[in-house]
Amino acid sequence: KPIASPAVRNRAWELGIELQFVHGSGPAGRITHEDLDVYLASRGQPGAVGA
Amino acid sequence: PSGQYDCDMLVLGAGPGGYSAAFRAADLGMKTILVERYASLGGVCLNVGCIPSKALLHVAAVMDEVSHMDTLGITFGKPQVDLDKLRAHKTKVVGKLTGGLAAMAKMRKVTIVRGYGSFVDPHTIEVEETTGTGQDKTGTKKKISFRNCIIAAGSQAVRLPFMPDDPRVVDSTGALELRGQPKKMLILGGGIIGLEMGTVYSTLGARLDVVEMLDGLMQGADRDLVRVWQKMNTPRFDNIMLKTKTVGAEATKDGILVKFEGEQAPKEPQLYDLVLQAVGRSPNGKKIGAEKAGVTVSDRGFIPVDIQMRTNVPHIFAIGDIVGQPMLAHKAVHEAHVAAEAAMGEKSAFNARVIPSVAYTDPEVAWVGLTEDQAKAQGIAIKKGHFPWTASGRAIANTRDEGFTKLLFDAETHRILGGGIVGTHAGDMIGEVALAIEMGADEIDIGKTIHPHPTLGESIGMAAEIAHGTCTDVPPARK
Amino acid sequence: PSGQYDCDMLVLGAGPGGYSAAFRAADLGMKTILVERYASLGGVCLNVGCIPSKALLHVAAVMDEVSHMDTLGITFGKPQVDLDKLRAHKTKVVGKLTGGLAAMAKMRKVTIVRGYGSFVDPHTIEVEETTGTGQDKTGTKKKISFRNCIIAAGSQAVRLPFMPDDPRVVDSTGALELRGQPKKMLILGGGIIGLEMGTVYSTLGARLDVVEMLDGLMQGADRDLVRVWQKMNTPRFDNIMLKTKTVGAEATKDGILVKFEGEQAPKEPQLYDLVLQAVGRSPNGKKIGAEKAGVTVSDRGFIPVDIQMRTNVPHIFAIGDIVGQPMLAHKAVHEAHVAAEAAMGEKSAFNARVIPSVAYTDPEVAWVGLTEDQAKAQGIAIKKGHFPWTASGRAIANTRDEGFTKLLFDAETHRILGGGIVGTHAGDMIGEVALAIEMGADEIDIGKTIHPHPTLGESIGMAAEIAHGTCTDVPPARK
Ligand SMILES: Cc1cc2nc3c(=O)[nH]c(=O)nc-3n(C[C@H](O)[C@H](O)[C@H](O)COP(=O)(O)OP(=O)(O)OC[C@H]3O[C@@H](n4cnc5c(N)ncnc54)[C@H](O)[C@@H]3O)c2cc1C
Ligand SMILES: Cc1cc2nc3c(=O)[nH]c(=O)nc-3n(C[C@H](O)[C@H](O)[C@H](O)COP(=O)(O)OP(=O)(O)OC[C@H]3O[C@@H](n4cnc5c(N)ncnc54)[C@H](O)[C@@H]3O)c2cc1C
Repeated sequence: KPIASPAVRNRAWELGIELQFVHGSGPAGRITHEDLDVYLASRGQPGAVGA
Repeated sequence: PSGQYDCDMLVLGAGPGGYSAAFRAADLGMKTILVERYASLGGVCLNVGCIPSKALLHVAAVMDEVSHMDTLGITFGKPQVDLDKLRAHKTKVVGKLTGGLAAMAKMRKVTIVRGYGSFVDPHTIEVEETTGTGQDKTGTKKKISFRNCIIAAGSQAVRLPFMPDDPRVVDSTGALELRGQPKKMLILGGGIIGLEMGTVYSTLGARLDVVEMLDGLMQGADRDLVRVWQKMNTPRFDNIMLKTKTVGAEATKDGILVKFEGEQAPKEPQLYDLVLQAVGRSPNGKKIGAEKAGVTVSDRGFIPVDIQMRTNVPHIFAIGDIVGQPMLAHKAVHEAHVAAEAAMGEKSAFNARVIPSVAYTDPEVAWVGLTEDQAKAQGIAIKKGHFPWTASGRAIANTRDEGFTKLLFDAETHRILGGGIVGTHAGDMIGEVALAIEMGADEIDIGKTIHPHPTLGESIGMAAEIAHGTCTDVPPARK
Repeated sequence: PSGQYDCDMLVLGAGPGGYSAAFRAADLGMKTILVERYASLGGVCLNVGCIPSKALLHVAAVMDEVSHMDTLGITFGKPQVDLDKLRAHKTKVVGKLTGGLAAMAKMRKVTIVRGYGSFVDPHTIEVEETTGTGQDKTGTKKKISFRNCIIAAGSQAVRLPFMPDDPRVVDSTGALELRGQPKKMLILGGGIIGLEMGTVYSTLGARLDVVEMLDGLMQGADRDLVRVWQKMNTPRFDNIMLKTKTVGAEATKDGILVKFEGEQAPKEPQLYDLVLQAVGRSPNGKKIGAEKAGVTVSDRGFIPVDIQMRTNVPHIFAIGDIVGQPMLAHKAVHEAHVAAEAAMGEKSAFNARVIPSVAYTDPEVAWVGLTEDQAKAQGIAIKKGHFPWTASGRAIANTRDEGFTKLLFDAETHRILGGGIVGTHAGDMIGEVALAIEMGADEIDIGKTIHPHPTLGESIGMAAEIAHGTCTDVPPARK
């Protein structure tokens, strides 16, 4: 399971990003807001989330 | 922007779920109506649950504390209890909070409609006006149409069918009315609510019996936590009957005569001055005409929802006790915010990893996340940090060193998965464990966080150090 | 592995710093000797500091609590105070902990050497044996050689030179002896230690005066926190003299006659039954022959160290009060672990971001990380979440809603930088704020962590929600 704080998890969910595909650069592989930015930039447009 | 509807948002029920949802919706700019059958806002929690119980438990805790002070050199006289004044105190506490809610509703321009609401179609509710201190109907009915709705109609205490209708048989609401000081009390159900009320009555002078169908009290908590509570509380009880059922009861002149069956059942029926039914709560899902709105309700009365708290009908949400376990106020509030934001079109979701539980008994028992029992059942390899409060300077200074703090870490990643605390003020400290879990902290993160000395809170840092093998306030780890 | 030396590790001083260092060193496999001049381990903190003060403060807190219970319907008689018994209780608390330390030292095979230690060269200390309850020298001396050393010789209360030598003039150690119940007490210095002791004596019946050179009590804490404490505690004081100095004192038959000068100085000298000197503590750096070992000591007696707690002499470390502010036990313990590990060759370093402070007064005042005063002084743009306990159900239920919880976030990144809590049990909860800071949490992280209701601890979650603008338990944010 990827580690990410509540704020990062919420933002990932809102952006439709699956955290398991994001590289975590923080201590012990923690996924940071910056990691989400990097992922987004590399992936292009954020997709929609099916509710 | 409500357009063809009377409001953007209608919230049904003004408990912690409902008022939080209505306030959040209003703060987001929605025209909001809050429907509640009772005169005051706050639902079960504020009026007949969390708050009045804690007001009484606080008084009980002080009384219990004082009873041990003579060994410390301070002797007080035997306390005089004025039940009317105590009840008035409790009412005042509740009134402060419910009054605050009414004022905040006004500031937010949330319209309160008093009455019993029932759906008539997916965009309309009919409210039968109620009046007085209960839910007497005036006969006036009105329909309110809504663009979105959040159902927050909560739950009700379960009553055993064979219990006589007698003032000496009460549920938690009745017990909180504090009508007298019984000598001998039976608690039906060994859960948190029953044990909290039992604590109050026992401090006020009652001898307790408790009967529980399962094989332990305070289900859900690890047994090691409960054991500490039980050891401290054994003196309150005449009889703890586990794996035992109540099978009958009769109101007699001398008390309620109750029959038991099961492993630890006494042969003879027992006589009680007060019987508290605390065998669980059932959701109100079947009492609101949900079918007229097309909202699915489970057989047991729960309303299924998705991660955004949305029911099967996309513009109708549900939150709180009515959507499922755990039936806790803080869960309801967090769900409320998600639902209001989702209704506004935001992408909020309920994705908290853990929801803490607290028994506000003496000592308190608090736990969050994975329990040891669950780890065992699910075959999860854990590493435990167990800090006994006999090594806590503050606990010893408080003469309350019976407790302990334990943290459970993933044996491989060392990340925290859960924790439990038994001891005074445990509930005020378990939030840190919850934060650690949400943040994905490991034993070093927690252990290297400097906690102030001497506090009970530092026991969390110590427990992490113990897991890590670096604690110097406990004997060395055996090699 | 000690080879040519008597031990791998010699620790000088057995306070929280020293015993933690010795125990950690032993756990890491070093042959360890701990030198302490007094009969019991634990240093200032356990014997005449943190622990005995909290034992008395707990008793005082219960007495104060009880004095308000009649309005809740419970009336106790006026308490009878048995000073001897109270003192015995305090002694027992201390004995439990120091006894525990002795036992743990044994389990770890740490050798305790009783005596006054002084360096003779960089690898040798001379210990003059001491005996009895104080530090009387027997005349016996011995030299102990060491491969590594950790200096943990702590600090001493500062005495004002013009204070008469009189049993009615005490430092914190004297005050903790609880020799009587003075009617009128003067506290010299408005810091935490003085105000804690004042709380105890005032609850036992003394009227208080306090004199402080600076313009406020409890320096270091934000004024809004202190204001709440001060409002609650005003009834204890006859006179709070700020920007005022004590310039002379005379022992008379009727009491100690003290002269003041400064903005709020009374014209006439004032008479006191007890004068507590609590004007600060000075490090013991100049009393251990450090120069013989080549260890640098500052003019004020502090020993400079690097991030691994290493002095200028690479195999000699220093920790605790002797290395600098804040002079707090929890700082000493964390530094101790670092020093022992570094001596063992590990790459440990003291890199905690924050060290919390707590005043164990009534209410407690606790803070950690950046303060608002600092933010202002340093021009750091912050966003504040301020949750008043008048909105906390639990605080109201406890009839103690005077407090508040505030969190300070970086205005740009929204990461938490600091926080403060004033209210009952504040010290047990500030650890969560410290963890949040260490983890780099932001307002959403904390606000979305579900805290149990109704607790005082949930005030931390609420304060974060307020900063984020999503709290529904307070009035709406003005737009
Ligand atoms: C004695 C006791 C102690 C408790 N202590 C705690 C505790 O310490 N901590 C904790 O977290 N939880 C505690 N709980 C549980 C807590 O009270 C509930 O989890 C919480 O109140 C659930 O909130 P809710 O908004 O879902 O529903 P409720 O609080 O049940 O509110 C539902 C509201 O809806 C109204 N309503 C229902 N149907 C209609 C209708 N058709 N029309 C109009 N109005 C309607 C009801 O009158 C009520 O006001 C306790 C419960 C009890 C009984
Ligand atoms: C009244 C009071 C209350 C306090 N309350 C708190 C509190 O609540 N929380 C908190 O964090 N801090 C508190 N403090 C501060 C705390 O006690 C100190 O920060 C802490 O004790 C420092 O630990 P240390 O190991 O550096 O030194 P110390 O505790 O001062 O220990 C130094 C030890 O070294 C010994 N020693 C010194 N020189 C020699 C020598 N040459 N040879 C042999 N032995 C020697 C001393 O006898 C002593 O045992 C309080 C202090 C006081 C006075």
